Amino acid sequence: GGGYWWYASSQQGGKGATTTTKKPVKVAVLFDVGGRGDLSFNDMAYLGAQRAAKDLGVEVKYLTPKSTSDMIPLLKQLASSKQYKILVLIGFLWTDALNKTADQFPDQKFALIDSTTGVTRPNEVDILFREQEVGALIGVIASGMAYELNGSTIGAVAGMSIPPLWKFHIGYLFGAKYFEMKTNKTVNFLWQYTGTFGDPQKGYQTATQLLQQGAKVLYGLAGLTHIGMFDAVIDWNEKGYGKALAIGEDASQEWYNPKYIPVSGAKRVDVAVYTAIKMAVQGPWKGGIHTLGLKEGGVGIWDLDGVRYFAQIAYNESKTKLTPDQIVNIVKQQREKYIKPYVWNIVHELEQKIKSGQIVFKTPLTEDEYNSIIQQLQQGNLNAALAKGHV
Amino acid sequence: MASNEYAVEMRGIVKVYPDGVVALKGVDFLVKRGEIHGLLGENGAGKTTLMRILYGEIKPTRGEIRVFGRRVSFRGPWDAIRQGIGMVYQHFTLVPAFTVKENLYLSLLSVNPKARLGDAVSKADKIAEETGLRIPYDEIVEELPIGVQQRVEIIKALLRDAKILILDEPTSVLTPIEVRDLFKALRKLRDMGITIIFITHKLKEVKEITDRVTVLRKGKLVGTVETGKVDVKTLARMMVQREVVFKIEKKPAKPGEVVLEAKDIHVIDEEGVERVKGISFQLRKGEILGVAGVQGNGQRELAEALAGIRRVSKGRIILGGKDITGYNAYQRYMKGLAYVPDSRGTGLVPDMNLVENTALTNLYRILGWARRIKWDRAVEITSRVIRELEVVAPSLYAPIKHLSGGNQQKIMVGREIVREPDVFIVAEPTQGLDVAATEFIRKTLLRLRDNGKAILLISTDLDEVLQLSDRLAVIYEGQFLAMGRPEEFTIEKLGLIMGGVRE
Amino acid sequence: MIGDILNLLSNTFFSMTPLLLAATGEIIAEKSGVVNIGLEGIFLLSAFTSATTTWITGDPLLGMTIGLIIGLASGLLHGVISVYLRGDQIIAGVGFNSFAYGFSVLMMIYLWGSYSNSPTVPKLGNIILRFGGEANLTIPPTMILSLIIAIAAWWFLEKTPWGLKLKACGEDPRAAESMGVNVFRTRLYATIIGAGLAGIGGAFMSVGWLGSFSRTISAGRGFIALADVAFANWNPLLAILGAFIFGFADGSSTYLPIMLQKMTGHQFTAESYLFLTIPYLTTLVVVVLIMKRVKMPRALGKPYIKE
Amino acid sequence: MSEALGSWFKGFLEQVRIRKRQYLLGALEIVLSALTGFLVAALILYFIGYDPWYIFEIMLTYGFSDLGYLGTRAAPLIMTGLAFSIPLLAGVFNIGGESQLYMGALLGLYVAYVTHNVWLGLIAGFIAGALWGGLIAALRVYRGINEVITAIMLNWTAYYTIIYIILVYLPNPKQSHLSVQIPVSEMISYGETFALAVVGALIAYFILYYTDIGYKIRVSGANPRSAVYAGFSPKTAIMASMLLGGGLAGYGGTLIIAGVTGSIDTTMSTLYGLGFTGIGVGLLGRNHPIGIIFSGLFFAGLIIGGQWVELLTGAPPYVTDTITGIIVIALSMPYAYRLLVNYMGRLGKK
Ligand SMILES: Nc1ncnc2c1ncn2[C@@H]1O[C@H](COP(=O)(O)OP(=O)(O)OP(=O)(O)O)[C@@H](O)[C@H]1O
Ligand SMILES: Nc1ncnc2c1ncn2[C@@H]1O[C@H](COP(=O)(O)OP(=O)(O)OP(=O)(O)O)[C@@H](O)[C@H]1O
Ligand SMILES: [Mg+2]
Ligand SMILES: [Mg+2]
Repeated sequence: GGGYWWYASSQQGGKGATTTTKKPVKVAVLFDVGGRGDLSFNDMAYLGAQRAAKDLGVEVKYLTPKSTSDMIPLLKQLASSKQYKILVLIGFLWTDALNKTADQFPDQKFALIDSTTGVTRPNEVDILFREQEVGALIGVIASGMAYELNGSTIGAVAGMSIPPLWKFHIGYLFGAKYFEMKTNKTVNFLWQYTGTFGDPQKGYQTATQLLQQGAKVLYGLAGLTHIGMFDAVIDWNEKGYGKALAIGEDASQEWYNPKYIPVSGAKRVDVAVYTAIKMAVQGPWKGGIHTLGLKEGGVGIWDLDGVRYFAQIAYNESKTKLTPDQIVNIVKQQREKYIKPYVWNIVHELEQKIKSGQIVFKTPLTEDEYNSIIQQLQQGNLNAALAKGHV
Repeated sequence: MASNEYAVEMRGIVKVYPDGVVALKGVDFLVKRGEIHGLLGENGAGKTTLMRILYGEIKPTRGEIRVFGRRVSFRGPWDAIRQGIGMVYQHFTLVPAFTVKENLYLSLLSVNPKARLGDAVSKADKIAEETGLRIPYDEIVEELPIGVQQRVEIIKALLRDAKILILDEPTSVLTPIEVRDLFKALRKLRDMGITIIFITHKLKEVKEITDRVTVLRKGKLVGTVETGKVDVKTLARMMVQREVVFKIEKKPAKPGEVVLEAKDIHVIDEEGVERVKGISFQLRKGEILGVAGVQGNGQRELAEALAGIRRVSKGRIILGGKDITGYNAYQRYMKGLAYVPDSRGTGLVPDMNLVENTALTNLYRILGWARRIKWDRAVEITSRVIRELEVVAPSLYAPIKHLSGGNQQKIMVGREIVREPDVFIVAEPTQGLDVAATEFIRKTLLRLRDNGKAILLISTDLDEVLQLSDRLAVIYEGQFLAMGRPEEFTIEKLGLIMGGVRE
Repeated sequence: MIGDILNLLSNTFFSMTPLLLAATGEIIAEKSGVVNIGLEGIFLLSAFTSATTTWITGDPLLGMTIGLIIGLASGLLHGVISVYLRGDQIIAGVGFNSFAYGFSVLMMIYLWGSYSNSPTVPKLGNIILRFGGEANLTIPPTMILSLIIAIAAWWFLEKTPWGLKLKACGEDPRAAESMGVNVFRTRLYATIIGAGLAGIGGAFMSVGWLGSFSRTISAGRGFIALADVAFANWNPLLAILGAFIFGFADGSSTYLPIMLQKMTGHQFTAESYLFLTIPYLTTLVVVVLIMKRVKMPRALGKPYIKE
Repeated sequence: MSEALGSWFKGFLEQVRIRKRQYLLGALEIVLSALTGFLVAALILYFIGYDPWYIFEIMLTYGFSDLGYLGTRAAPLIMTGLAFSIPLLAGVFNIGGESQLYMGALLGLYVAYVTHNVWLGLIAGFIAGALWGGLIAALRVYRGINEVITAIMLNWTAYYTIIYIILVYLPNPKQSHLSVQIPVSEMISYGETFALAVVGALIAYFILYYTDIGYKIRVSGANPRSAVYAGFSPKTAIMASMLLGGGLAGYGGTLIIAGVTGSIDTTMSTLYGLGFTGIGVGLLGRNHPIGIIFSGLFFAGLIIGGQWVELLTGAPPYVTDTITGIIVIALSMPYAYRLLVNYMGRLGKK
């Protein structure tokens, strides 16, 4: 399971809160274009910031830019206002803007989440994730579940072709092939870009197409779009067209329908945001580029506490009528039912390899590189996805 | 009882248009039951406005209206219609894209919601019987000649058993034959007890058809008189407050060399119908060649072909010894040709102001460096038009649609005249003009001719062609049936030839 | 294979329904001379309200009814602005779209504190035809309703006196008025009804299709519906064709790459964007091939000014 | 040239003098409608629990304080506004400004990138936009296809195709989500960006109201029959208007690249939506280039200020969309306010 980090930090945070009594420090979280409500990194960032506010007693301000052309002017205005201890920038769209402004404001701290300028500056931390690692674990689990549903095809409904998704793709495919290798059970793999993170109906359509082609497990990597994928999977079962399961990503999304969404991958943007703020207000601050993977708990598979945590939120927003306990129980049963021990074994073994640094995934810099990795993986050459070590 | 002797009583009517134009300044207008009542007045006098008020289309700013003694205030024409009022507009109000049948049905519905398409036709047939106004049913309205469109208009109004029928300048687009038929019909209607209000600028017609006349001037009532008791001159004086000469003295023509020559031209229209079937003629400096004919016999297409608006399918056009068949209209205008179309809907841009509308055909004269428009030049030209033709307009920059029909016509003709063109093609130049303006334009045409300009005059107004032209051609189904000096024709003879009868 | 086709058809039926409803409504409005480009906004508001109603009452049918009512209300607003207040119909529409987008999400935040989507709510049932194996056809009843409405609309416009009156208002309001048609009222009603249909379409998106509202649920479909109106040359029957063609091509744009991927094992990355252009290019090509001169109402978009 | 401009300027002042009353009324209408808009918006905000006045204060102060920012933000909007309005004057409903801007941005970027010359880029951008717009016009003129379909379909086609092109042919090796980038040294300043937009608008104004082609465009739109009568072809006018409009949109697209971002990102968030906003900008500017400059600034201000509302009050960004929407609706019906004014007037008399 995933986020050790978060429990650790929240305990510390408790202390932090008690210590801060003077006038609160201000920090600003600047979302990606589109802002909150993407059920993905913006929403996660918000969680992290909220927790920072609670634990570290900082005052958090939020801002959603209308487009990339607003980013540079906004950064300049905010930085020169000297009001904010740190400016936390969510998403790769900020990369260029930050790169062009960071040096002009040496005593303004910046954090760039989910991307990097590639430059190490004393006043800038970049925190990004090794999505391949969670993708890989999910790949194994999905394959295992597919066989429990007596099928052999897994699929994914992806949003737009952007760097983070390239990494998910590589990981997910790697996982499937790894499963093949370990079990000699063939796994068919279907990956579909919908070209949007905001069109649930397209997600629904794409999902039914994938299911029609025999996919048993669908991995949602398209924010709002994959809400439609969830609905499609649910309908598919309810209509009795066949058995299928869905997997969420970023936040724990089991609560949306625990029966058919037994598991989701974690991408702890919240942790990244939290850490960045913490470093800024409590220190020790150190500029530079950090990547979070399984080892740091930056990505992973949501454990039941995580599930409960998000179920609670959903319950409070009365988005589900099920209580967190009910949800957790259903998830527990479903996981036992569909993720057999032999699958867990493979998962843990792979997890170990990754955490110990025995294997390290490649991160493609261009579409070309990404394509070639995918193609070789598809041909069964797992090592093509690895920068270090081999399997 | 007294008030019931009147079909219409309008008292103290004042109308101020939103843009502040005061069109009517307290007009009293009384129409007896079963009479044909003429309504006279210069362009812009307020006739149409008064009628639009009676028809409920626009609301009076002040004043009271009684119909058959009953006080009324209409929310819209549909109210007026229920009171038995029908109106035939100066600019027709048929839905152009619908068939005649559909248009009739539509208007029938307003009085009888349960009516069916069939009823409209049968009822229309009956009316056609009684009045002798024959119309096709399945044609698309906009493809019909104006004359026919007008018959449809009248029948449309009668369908709703109008007891009061308003006709706004019905004859301005008709030929004598058509006018005669129309008058026959109107008399029949009067005998059927229908009250008719008849707007025109043609005093002859007033004398011929009306029982009483009301004259408006600049939005005020001049008076109402028994038609029998006054002569044409008096009416004219009431209208314009000055003497009007009706016979314009005309010097003998001194034709010069040929400036415009048409060699066997043929024109095929959008529907692929051949509208002009081989017309040839020569037009000399200092002469007026008149073309008489019933609307829709190809005169529009002929004119447009000469002006370069339509391609000729066969034949050549020579202007000043130069073959201009390939030129477009703009180039021909620059070569000194001018054309006044028979329809304001074509000649004017309703939403543009007077200056911009004047620029339309004067464009090449006001272009400066880098094809830049010198608006100050345009303003000069416009002011000249306004001055020389005494156009009544709120301002140079008022949208032209806010001018009365006649004043619009003046702009359309005037902007060509000031260009001093060598060859002047004019269609219905005095359409909808009051006597004064008519007199003026006819004089101007003669003046141009005396200055050695060549003029092709296309008109359905036989008096006009007979009076002005030095040579006269009669067009029928796209061909010149006859060509000769006006003295050789009588109105009757013309009428026959225009109907396609060769002698 | 047959299963694929049926599935493709099922997808088509879903995606064409809101398009057809909105397009039919828009045709009615535009035939009377009022253009309403606020369809996107109506979709959003109706989708939201119907989802909310269903969430509260648990009755999707009631939800859809409310969606309809909201549509009608939006129509009333647009009608009053463009008919009586002589507003610029396009600006009003543009504004309405922005308003609806902001407002529906604000309400969602207000109700559920959620920026993304509403809770899942019960959905309307579907007609399901099973042909054994994975060969199933799903037909949403609303789609059938939309067909009926389109045909009815055609009959109304072409075969009834009211239709004639309505079209007259769009062709030549002055003539219409002189023939005793109350242009203002006719246009107002046409606009209201038209918007109402769009409202049903929006409601269908949330309670007929997805079973939840999300802030981007309409995703530009309002504008596709507008295109369908022109495609149909203002004829509701052709609008059916247009909606179907687009819906089918839209489905194909995901079906083809998945199919190819399954057969060849080649996974599409950037190329998938090229597949995504299929519905738009198809529509364009079809139009270029079949379209003859359009006959749009002559007074379209022009306020009727008497004086 | 100077002679031309000189007398043009004289003419301009002349117009202003003559139409003073008209312009004043127009201004009054705009003010009144803006007020109404803010009022209605205020009510709604109040009812869902926000402090309207504070929010408006922020929108206005922050929206219109940083002029450089305001100017660059307005620049593309002014261009897409013109891209909608100019064809409208010729009777064409161009909602393709969106993709005309995309195309301009793409080609402009490419040319500026290879030639290291922004000015060539701007020209290229104009041409690309013009051609893309011309395509719509051509289909309308020669095949009689309604421009609305063409525009909407081309918009999406362009959207996806451009992402593809950037990913495959113009990828940025340093930042994987970006296209290649024009070097910062080559880029133009915010001031220049806005200035270039204004120049564009002024040229459009000059063409429309002081050249024969502009006059022909306006006549053809107002009454095609008259255009034919006067001997200029409405088809040519339509083509011209779309070439000009599309070109300006493309030019606007390049302005963003050259002045602000230097590149396009693979989610298109750099360019998306500017064309649609342009419709509102054009119409609010009463389809008049000068008016459009101001409505462009107005919209830009609302957008900028809106972002600060969230930062300072914690209200969701959707508050701004709502307000903007209401204000735009309120601005759509000047006549309503004329009624109001007249009514007041009459009350005054009594
Ligand atoms: N819609 C309008 N708005 C403003 N002023 C108008 C409008 N219609 C007419 N007018 C003005 O009202 C006056 C009367 O116009 P009206 O059309 O009634 O004259 P008329 O007697 O019918 O002239 P004609 O014989 O040329 O038809 C004219 O000065 C005209 O400019
Ligand atoms: N001689 C004709 N033959 C065929 N059609 C004609 C003829 N005259 C007019 N029409 C058609 O009838 C319709 C109305 O006639 P006309 O053009 O005179 O009215 P209009 O364009 O509104 O001009 P105006 O404003 O002067 O009435 C026009 O669409 C025209 O095409
Ligand atoms: Mg009149
Ligand atoms: Mg007249």
